[in-house]
Amino acid sequence: MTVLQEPAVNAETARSIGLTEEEFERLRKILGRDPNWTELGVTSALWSEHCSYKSSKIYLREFPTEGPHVLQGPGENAGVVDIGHGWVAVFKMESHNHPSFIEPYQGSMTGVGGILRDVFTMGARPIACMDALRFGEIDAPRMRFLIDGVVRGIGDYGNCVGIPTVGGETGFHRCYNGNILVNAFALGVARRERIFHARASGAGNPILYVGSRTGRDGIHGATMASESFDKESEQKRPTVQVGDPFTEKILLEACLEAMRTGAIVAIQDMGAAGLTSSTFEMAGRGGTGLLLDLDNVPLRQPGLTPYEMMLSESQERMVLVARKGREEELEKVFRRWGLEVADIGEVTSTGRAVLTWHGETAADIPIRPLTEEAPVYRRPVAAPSDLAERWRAPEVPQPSDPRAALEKLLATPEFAGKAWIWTQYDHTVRTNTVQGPGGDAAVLLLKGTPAGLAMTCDVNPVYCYFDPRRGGAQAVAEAVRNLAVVGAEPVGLTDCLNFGNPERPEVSWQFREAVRGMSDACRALGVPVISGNVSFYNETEGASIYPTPAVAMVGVIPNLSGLPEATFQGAGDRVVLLGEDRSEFGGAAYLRLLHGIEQGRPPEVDLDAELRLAKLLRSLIARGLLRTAHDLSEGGFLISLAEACFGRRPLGVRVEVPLDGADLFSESQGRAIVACPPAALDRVLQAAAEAGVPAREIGETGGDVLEVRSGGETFRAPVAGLHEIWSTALPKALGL
Amino acid sequence: MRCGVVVFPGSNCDHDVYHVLKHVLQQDVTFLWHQDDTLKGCELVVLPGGFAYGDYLRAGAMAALSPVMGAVKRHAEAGGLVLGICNGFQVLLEAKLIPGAMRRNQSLRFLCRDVYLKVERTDLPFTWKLREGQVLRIPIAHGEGSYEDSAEHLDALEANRQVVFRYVTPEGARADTDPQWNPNGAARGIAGICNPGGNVLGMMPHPERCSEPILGNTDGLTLLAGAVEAGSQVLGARR
Amino acid sequence: MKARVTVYPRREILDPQGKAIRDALSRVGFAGVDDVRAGKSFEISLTGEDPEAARRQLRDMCEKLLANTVVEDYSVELLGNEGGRT
Amino acid sequence: MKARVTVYPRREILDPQGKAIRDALSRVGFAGVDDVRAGKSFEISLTGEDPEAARRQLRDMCEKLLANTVVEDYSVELLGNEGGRT
Ligand SMILES: Nc1ncnc2c1ncn2[C@@H]1O[C@H](COP(=O)(O)OP(=O)(O)O)[C@@H](O)[C@H]1O
Ligand SMILES: [Mg+2]
Repeated sequence: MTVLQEPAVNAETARSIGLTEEEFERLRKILGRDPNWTELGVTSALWSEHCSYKSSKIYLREFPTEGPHVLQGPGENAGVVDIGHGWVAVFKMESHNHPSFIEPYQGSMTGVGGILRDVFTMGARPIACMDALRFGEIDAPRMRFLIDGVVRGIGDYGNCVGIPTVGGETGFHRCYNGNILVNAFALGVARRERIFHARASGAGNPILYVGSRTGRDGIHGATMASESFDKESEQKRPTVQVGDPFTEKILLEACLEAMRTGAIVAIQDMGAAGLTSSTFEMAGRGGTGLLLDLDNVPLRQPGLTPYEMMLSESQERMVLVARKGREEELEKVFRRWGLEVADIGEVTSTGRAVLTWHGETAADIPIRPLTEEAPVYRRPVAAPSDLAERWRAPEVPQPSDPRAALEKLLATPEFAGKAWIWTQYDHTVRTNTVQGPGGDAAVLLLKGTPAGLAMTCDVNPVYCYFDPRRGGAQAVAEAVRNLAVVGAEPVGLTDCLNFGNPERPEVSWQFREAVRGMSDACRALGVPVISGNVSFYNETEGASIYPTPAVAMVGVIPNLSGLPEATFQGAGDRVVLLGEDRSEFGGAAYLRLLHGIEQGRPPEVDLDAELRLAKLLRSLIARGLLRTAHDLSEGGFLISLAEACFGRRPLGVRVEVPLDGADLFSESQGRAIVACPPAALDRVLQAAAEAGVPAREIGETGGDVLEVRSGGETFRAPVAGLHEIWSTALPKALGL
Repeated sequence: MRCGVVVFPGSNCDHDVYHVLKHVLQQDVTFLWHQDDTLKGCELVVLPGGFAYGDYLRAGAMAALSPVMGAVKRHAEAGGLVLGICNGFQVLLEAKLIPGAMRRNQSLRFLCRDVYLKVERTDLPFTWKLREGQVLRIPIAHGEGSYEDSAEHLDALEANRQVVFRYVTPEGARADTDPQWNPNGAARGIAGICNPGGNVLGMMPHPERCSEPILGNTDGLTLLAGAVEAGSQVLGARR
Repeated sequence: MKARVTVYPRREILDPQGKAIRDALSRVGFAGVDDVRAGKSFEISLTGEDPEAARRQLRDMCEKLLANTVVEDYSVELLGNEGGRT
Repeated sequence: MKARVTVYPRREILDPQGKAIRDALSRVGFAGVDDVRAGKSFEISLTGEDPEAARRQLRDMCEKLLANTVVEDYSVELLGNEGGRT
């Protein structure tokens, strides 16, 4: 028999791989004996925060997850919504924060790879990606390296697989200096009846392994614990996961082809905790058991132990349950694509996972107690003691020169054009991209139908820090607004909840509040949460990141003809400001970036007003009345007005607004700038009045100067100059 | 006309070209598998964009060695039409169906955006529908698009009028050293070239990505339409 | 003085490019290729003449810039003045 | 038997990557770097034992696949069995 040099199993070693004393005891009770090292490793993976959601479950239950369009809510690899014409959209967002901080290129590559597999594992063909990125201050240590690596990684992966990256978000804040955020979103489409699930069923059905071989990639720090017991420890140090987009591409094509044979019962990608989570979750969902013969797992290098095979996070691997007797058909498809297939076991009815290796039992554990009945915690929550102080309204210095203030803001990485990033992403492959990156929401053709899909990523972490509840609601509201300005009705959202250490009461409070804020907004605006991901422990040296509940929302545009753009289209259009202006500066960019003040309760989010605005925008667009629609968000009116001038052919505008000085930068929510031909103006104002949305005509497009008259004062700025500042700022800041 | 779109492992614009040929231009289109040594009687063969074999080593290097390329060579030698787009262009170069080589973009970064192309030749089956000197706006999406060859080969290329498309300003002016207009630093702003016979064309920009009004640009359609119509004439002539 | 720096993916780490090349070689009929690892090679001309100083500087360059030591190993060779390639 | 194949852009052809690296090196303060050329290195393990046959095979691999001789030069070294990297 093979003698494994593995650590003794006890509370100590259990803790060293992330199991608490109680969890270790719980496992011993479940087994009625001491676990062996492999069983311990498998359990610590399944009960890890990442796989079990043990600290977040109780709050996530508050999300509305049902809706007229929802076919599959949270719980599967990705959510599914009906988008009409017999099509469904399958989407999800996931974080890859820590790997990306260690090795930005491979970290972001494998982040994209993982989320794509989550989507095509459901039987959908991925057609779009987005990336929500949060970096620290550009001058922080390693930050330029991190930014460059992350952007290259996302690009190289999506570009190679051939999925357009059509949108995203990029933020900068010192709270991410030691912990950047890389959240990847992917969306796929499928015919309604073609959706696949990851539920293992049918005792006797073979379990097949497809894709890359298994190496020691990314085995959780666990292997470290075994090092002292090991001769060649250098060899065994957990290694960074490396992405292979080429293998992903053929895996994608082969899987979709294999699914069409009808010989697949269930299929699941190997993501975090690779073989462990994939097989256990499939069996857990199906209420079945597993027999795994680890001698058949294809290895990249010899000598992996059962523990290592079960916990390896080698990329581009799938596991599937085949209909007995039809393995051949499937193997033929995979081989044709040059992929390796291995029969690694079968489904049983025992409800247990039995792993054999070298003719012995390497593990024998009940599945459901480890998956469906994993521990759930209600962590202590406490609001920050200085909340009142945080909410104290800030002093708002007036801008001595609004034009200078505007130019300064446009030159910050926060507001600078992000083209340097998204031109490194193929955003036109697949020929569906009607509106790529650079607008508010991306718009994709749904080939063969008049309809389109829209998607956007949003969150304002500073708002979330000062008031997680408002911040959560605001993220949802802004996403709805970004969809509305392209005429899209939301059908669902996915999220990536990036927070600090949940064992800190303030972090758990932030989490609970943010989820409640999001839930309130989702209910009020009628957007179900269909999938998502929680990333805790985003902290360095005890300092948590700002709560960052990134929202990615998807909407449907019934008819793509006559869509407006986010920029002015031609001279002579009338410009209308929609929504209510207030003087709101809590957490506002104007104060943060120009005056170094980060203070105050974020702007109020009036959900009814947001709903009225969204409905109005959608109907105006459906009636073909608008040539331009761009919402107001961070930075307020003047920033959005300037952005609206930056079309492919920059165009000037002349406006007079009832906003004074600093109020040009107030961040009141629920507002948008629209422009229409003069002939349509009355109908636009009329419709706004009927919808109960404040609307005022503020001026006219044309010329090559941005001219603003406010409070008796007027300033003019040549658009070319503003555009130059805005479009070159990011590469400049990066030293390129 | 019968068109074939070659599928290499890692091709990812195969469906895009297929879509335009079939649904926009109403042609009879079929996919050609890289391991087959036949073109199933196709008159126009398209090598699509993508990352064949992951573009590992050099873009197009591994694909150039696949069985289907033997058939493509014979087709080309017989005067048949071959269009290589982006990765397909790189494959044609590596397979030596057209001269030169592709190197990484001078910026060393992948670049996806619109560029402006000047049509240098309109007496080809691919370009006869375009106007001499016409400027097209067409998207690029590549990391290895800097066309390169020795000075004397480049001179020969110009002398034989094998340069079909050049990166230019929107007004059609040469700007070979300006990365804003020559996006990848290609020698002499070369964006597309043909073989001496003019029946094999390789180009970095993606005409199939601007061939439908809904996408806001149809500059690519004229080129593809020209190719299939010319192809039909070739076909007619043979009958 | 000329030097050559060679940078390879670390042993334990997947090398997709090397694997792709190995597969391609066997597809086109090269038998007996066990393994291919794909790395980078930098030929660097230095003004200094002291070999030890040069080695130190080159290693320093690798740590700082030429190699990503999280995923890559590097090695440094001095080629003398003629340069090693033919 | 282990071998190393090195592929470099032809001398007469400009090498933007090499130039970028040289500039980056001087930016981070490495003095006395005249020139950097960026190439590829392949470490190939062969089953055969005959050095001459190996050399021939490796050159053949370069001509067929590993190098694009329009713009690249290559060189072939045998490293014996231990492999040359440290
Ligand atoms: N990392 C990124 N990847 C792709 N697109 C991005 C990225 N960052 C920003 N963008 C694009 O830049 C535009 C502006 O982004 P943003 O200011 O967040 O828009 P908004 O304020 O409307 O949410 C959007 O179209 C967005 O898709
Ligand atoms: Mg917006």
